Amino acid sequence: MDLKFTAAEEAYRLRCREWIAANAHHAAAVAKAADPVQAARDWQRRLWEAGYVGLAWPKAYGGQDATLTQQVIVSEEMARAKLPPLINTIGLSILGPTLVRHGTEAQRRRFLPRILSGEELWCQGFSEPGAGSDLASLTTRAVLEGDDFVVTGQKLWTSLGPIADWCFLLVRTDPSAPQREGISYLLCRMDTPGISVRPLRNAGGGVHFSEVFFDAVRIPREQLVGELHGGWKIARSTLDHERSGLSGVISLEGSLERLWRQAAAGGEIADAVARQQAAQYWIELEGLRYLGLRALSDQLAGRQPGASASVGKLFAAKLRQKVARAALDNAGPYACLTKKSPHVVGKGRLVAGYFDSLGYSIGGGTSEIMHNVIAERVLGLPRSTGEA
Amino acid sequence: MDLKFTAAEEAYRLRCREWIAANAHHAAAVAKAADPVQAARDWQRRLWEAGYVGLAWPKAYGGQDATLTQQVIVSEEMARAKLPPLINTIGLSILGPTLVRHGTEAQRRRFLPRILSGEELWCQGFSEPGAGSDLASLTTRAVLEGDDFVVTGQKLWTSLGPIADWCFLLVRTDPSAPQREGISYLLCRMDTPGISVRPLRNAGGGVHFSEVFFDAVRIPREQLVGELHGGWKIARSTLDHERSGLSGVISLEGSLERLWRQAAAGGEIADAVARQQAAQYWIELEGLRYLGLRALSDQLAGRQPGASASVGKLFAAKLRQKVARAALDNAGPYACLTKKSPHVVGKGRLVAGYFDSLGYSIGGGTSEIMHNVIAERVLGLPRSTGEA
Amino acid sequence: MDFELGEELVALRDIARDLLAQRWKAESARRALDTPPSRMPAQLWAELAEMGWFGAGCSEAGGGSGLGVIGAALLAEEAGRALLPGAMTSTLAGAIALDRSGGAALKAELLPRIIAGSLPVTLAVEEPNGTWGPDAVVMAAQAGDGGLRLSGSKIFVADGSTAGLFLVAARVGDEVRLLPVEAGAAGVEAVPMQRIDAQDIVELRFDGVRVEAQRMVPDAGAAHDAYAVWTALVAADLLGSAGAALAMTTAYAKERVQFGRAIGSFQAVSHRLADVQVNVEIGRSLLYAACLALDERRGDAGALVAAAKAFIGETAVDAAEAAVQLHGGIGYTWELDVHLHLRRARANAVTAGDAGWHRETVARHMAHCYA
Amino acid sequence: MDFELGEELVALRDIARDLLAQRWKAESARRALDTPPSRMPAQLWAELAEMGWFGAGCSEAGGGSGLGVIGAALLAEEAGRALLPGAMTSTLAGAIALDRSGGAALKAELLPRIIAGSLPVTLAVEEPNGTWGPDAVVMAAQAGDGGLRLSGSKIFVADGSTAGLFLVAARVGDEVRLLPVEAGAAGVEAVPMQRIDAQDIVELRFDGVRVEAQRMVPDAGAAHDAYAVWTALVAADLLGSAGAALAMTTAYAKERVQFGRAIGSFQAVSHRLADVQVNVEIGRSLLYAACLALDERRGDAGALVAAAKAFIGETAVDAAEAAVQLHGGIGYTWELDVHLHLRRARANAVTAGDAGWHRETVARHMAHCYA
Repeated sequence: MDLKFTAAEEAYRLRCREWIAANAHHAAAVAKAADPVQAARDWQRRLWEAGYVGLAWPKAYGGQDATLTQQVIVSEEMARAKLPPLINTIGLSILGPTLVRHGTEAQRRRFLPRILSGEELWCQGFSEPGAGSDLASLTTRAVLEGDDFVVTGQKLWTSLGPIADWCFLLVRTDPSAPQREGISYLLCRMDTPGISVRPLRNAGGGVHFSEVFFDAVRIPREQLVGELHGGWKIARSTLDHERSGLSGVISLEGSLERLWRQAAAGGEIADAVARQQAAQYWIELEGLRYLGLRALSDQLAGRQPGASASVGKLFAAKLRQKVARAALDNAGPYACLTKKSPHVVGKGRLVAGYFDSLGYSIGGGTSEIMHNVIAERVLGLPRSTGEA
Repeated sequence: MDLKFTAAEEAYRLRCREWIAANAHHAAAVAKAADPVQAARDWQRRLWEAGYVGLAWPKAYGGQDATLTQQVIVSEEMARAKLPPLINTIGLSILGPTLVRHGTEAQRRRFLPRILSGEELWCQGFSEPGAGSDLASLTTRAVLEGDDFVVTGQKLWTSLGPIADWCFLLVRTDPSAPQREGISYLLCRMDTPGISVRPLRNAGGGVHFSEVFFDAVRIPREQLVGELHGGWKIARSTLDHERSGLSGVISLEGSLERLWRQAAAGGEIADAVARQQAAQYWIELEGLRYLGLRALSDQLAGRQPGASASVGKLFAAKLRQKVARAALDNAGPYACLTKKSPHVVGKGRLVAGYFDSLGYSIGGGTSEIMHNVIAERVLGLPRSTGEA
Repeated sequence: MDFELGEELVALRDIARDLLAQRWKAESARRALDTPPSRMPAQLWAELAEMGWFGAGCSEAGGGSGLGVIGAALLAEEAGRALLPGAMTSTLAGAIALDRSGGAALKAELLPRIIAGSLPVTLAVEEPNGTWGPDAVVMAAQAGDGGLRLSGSKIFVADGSTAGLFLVAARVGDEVRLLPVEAGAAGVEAVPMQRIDAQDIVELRFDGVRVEAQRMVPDAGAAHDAYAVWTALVAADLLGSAGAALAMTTAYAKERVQFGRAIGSFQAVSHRLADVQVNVEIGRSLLYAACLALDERRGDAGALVAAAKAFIGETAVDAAEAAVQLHGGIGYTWELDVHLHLRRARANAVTAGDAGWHRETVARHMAHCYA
Repeated sequence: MDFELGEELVALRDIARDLLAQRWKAESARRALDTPPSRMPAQLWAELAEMGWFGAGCSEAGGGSGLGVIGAALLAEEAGRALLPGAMTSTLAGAIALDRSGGAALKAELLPRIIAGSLPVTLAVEEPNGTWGPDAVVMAAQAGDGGLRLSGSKIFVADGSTAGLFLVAARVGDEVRLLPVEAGAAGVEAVPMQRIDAQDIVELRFDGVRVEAQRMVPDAGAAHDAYAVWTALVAADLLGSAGAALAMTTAYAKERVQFGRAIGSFQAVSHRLADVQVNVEIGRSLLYAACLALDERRGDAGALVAAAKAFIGETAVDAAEAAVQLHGGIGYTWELDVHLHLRRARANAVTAGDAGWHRETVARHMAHCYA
């Protein structure tokens, strides 16, 4: 174990901090832009050009080949500066690492740099109305006709659906094979004829997810990732990537600090119940942070984060909900007003954050599934779902 | 709904209170007796002779045919006076109601009065080493030979084993039938040849349960309760009886009051965390009390308490554990000393109560099974155990 | 002694459940989120009046059905289950307050109109001071020209733009008393507060509003008593919401198949629902106990009301959160009713006191009992 | 930067786990409950000294292995897993205290004997005042005849009848300092405190015990630093206990069949165990972070130690309670090891500060960070 930063690392941190300071006005402009999508793309490109996107990715594909320490430094500095999040997060966190491992060289060169720069925004087409937790039961069909897959079916819970340029999706290519052995992993332009997107209004009243319908959509065969019928294993490693990482810690830090400031008067929280509660959340957040750092250390050492990432996903979702609930509870009835109300506290962010938090134990694998994964893959207990 | 006490009922309460006052020295003597079992039997007999045991039971069998209100009055007065518990509680709460419903007239006349008076102490032989939560998988065999059942097998978790006069037990009489259709319900003298009792030391270091071994024990056929092979349904109604009732509320009341006094200085608990916690337990205890009163009202109206009793059993076990934990936590390191330690607080009762509390979510049907029962019988969800 | 509902109460509850299920769809509650506030259609209001519901909690002498607070609570529970606009519950609370504490003149003047449905009524107690209840009231009625004058602000007034009459808690001398103020009275202004469940919650601003001294509710304990009754009815509304969330999730768990089995056969689902069921039954027991104690005017009524509100508020939020989780993504969509119950439960859980505040009441009761 | 254990530390942990599993059976811990206190056999103690474990946390300059607090914590974790008597952990804490804060003379005098196993050592900090830690110390060292005199009582002194040397926290002027006192010194008396896990916990009574002024541990922060290190080691012991409880319950859940299936296939069992696993991993992350912060003498070390102790204490109790519940009746018997872990977890969770006390430390740190 070694926690020291070298002089070179400290210098790297300083350069990063200076860049952020010099570009703070660009970051601030994102929230106020007339075209927020374009502004977010511009911001991601600016960050990438400065060398602060895709730190872990190979230089050959637009990355930085940075050290793990540099990654940690950048994420710390970004968190400290409260920079806006990257818009192409699904491409960055899920598809990118998947293509690095399972893509062809041509696919890597074609797609990876444009993910990093934000030139091509990605959405994910995994879940279906009948295939949520039981993802392997998906029924969207793809039939090979000549050099094209012809895809028909419906995907659900797609983020960025209306604005994405591309979609990576799971399709059933062999209906006669066992469930997990007949699935393939495809990449698809969102402007391909036959695709239609229907935004879904969520419980909070906003729109985040979409349904995506595929009606005889033709996808060239070279947009298959990995082996034909071999998509399930690739998706599974993708899910593990999605669940790991420290990004959750950063946004949670902001929520916890707001919770503290909301409850504290004169620097201290006088109410013992709220004080003990806030301290417990800090403890849990630190636990999550160092769990993430341990997972990163594993990755650096060439060990797959694997099922241990589920631990972080499960714990982070619960903590996020606890912090969001506490913020709501502490504000009493004032928190239960809409953002239009003259009496609302926190401009309606408390309720929005609470609704949002409830999604974290559903999306990307429900907490029930995470429990199954930990029980089965970490503890070696027999399967509870009975699936193979 | 009607909550008023009539003048006659108030008079009944007054008589009860006067009797308790006049007999307080007998009650106090139980704890100090040289032969505690005999003293407890004497105390139960004294209470019974005064008309305060078996209030709900028919007069023909030694009961009182009392009204529900009278039962409530007596239990309230006993709780208020902190009288010692009745020793024959298993006979009173489980076997008695079972015989009233399923016994022959001869069995009722033979056994019920002696249960009430404490003349015959009963223990229960249901669980086995391989049949705990899955009680129906029990393997203790009973073969009819002439007019006797010949019983061989092993029972576990038997309370009062070494001192009981009689045992009611479940045995497999038809090994070829489906699990639940080959079980019979027998009554057996504990001094029958072939029975041996081995006390089990529990986690707290004390002895409460025993193993009971049956080696070709002959039990006369007239000691069968209900139909041959029809024991499962009887036992199931017995379990419902065991789970219902208000007796738990009374002992919890004492624990909660001690928790309050332990934490309170000058009448109030200054620490907000402990105060809110104690208040929450009071709320839950009141909920449990009125749940019990609703169940009693159902019984009075001729409705079976049924699965709703599981609600009380589950909730009470959890509450008991929370109160025991809080008492331990509030006393800090002093609570984690043995009763022999010069520094111990509460004479070691806090740890004993804590260990004891952990058993409440195991004995008489684990909390996991209670959850199943509520999910399946109350909510109508499909079985999770897969059993028929 | 009987702790279960008698036949008359069971009949009332069943009729209410059926009628509301027919006359008020969750769709209306959803639509109200885009066009707040959620208000009762005049025809439905008239129908409820026709059924005599607004007098359910009033004595027969007062022109009601004599079913007591427990009768009113059963109606409030069904209102919560059906996601009905709150005005019926507020009117029930107001009617009971006058029936229990009003003098003969006030009753004769107001109760017939309230029970007939022509005068919706509500309580105005809370003020912008970060807490709840009559004890926190600061607004003082100033004596002058033969009457009392009210100035200041009442917030979180339920159904404030529907009510024709406000029962306003204000300090008169050393006591907090209840004063009737007509909605149209000079100097009264109602400003919408925009609650997340689109219920009709307003801030009431009083600018020298005049109240005849002799119209003050005569019983000096009226404000506290009315607040306790209203708290019990809000708890009942929460219990109904919890029951509805549990029922819809249970139904979904029976029908949704994943991994080849109904998800309700997985203990992660079934045990979570069983826990909600346990809390609903414990909460129901507390609610009945609180209502009976109020009807009997027992000394422990305040503690039992606090217990019921604290417990049921947390139960209803938990039931709605369980509904979101166990429906998975679909429970998170606008089209499903899950979020309607989550909104109502969250908002009502902090109406008429949150759980922590009520636990403080319980703690004071314990200190008194164990003294 | 690396947050996982290096090869040397992994090797130390694996060797410790194997060796303790062979040399110390849970049966011995059970037997000690009837004949307290639980003490290390001399042969095992000698073997541990031979392995160099008592110097694991000391610098190489101090004659140790230079593995730091994290190295000592790994040994303490294995001690907890194996239900080993506490003396090794106390000695590790004492050795580290002297290595980090002792002057050259004191180190030269004491460290070789401690590391060689001939001088078991322990901290004596707590006093009968209902709280924990050096800040609560009242016992004052009185100056006189060229030395310092100690009178009063230290309670919950770990391994007090085994230790040959006590590092006693006492007020010297305005500061709380650490003073070495030999077990045989005149005026020292050790009275067993009889803990529920039979560990060797004593009350130490001091009656005018003399300490040479120049033997005082020179570093003014030594008492606080030593207490933080000891707290981390107690947390490590708890983590080991939690891991053992989880492992034995997982094994049982795989093998115990009810309803025709291993009970570990029921989510009521498997998800409960998954929750324990999650907490163990989070707790482990906190423990490593705390130890590294101590080794680096970072400013947030105190907060991280508090975080680790609070979280792991609650995790260990929960893991043991889950073990009791999921073993069913059998887990409730004397013969099974479940209660041994429950006893140790319960007792150590309130040793060196309980969770609430440590959360207050965290809250002060938050106030500082957010100022």
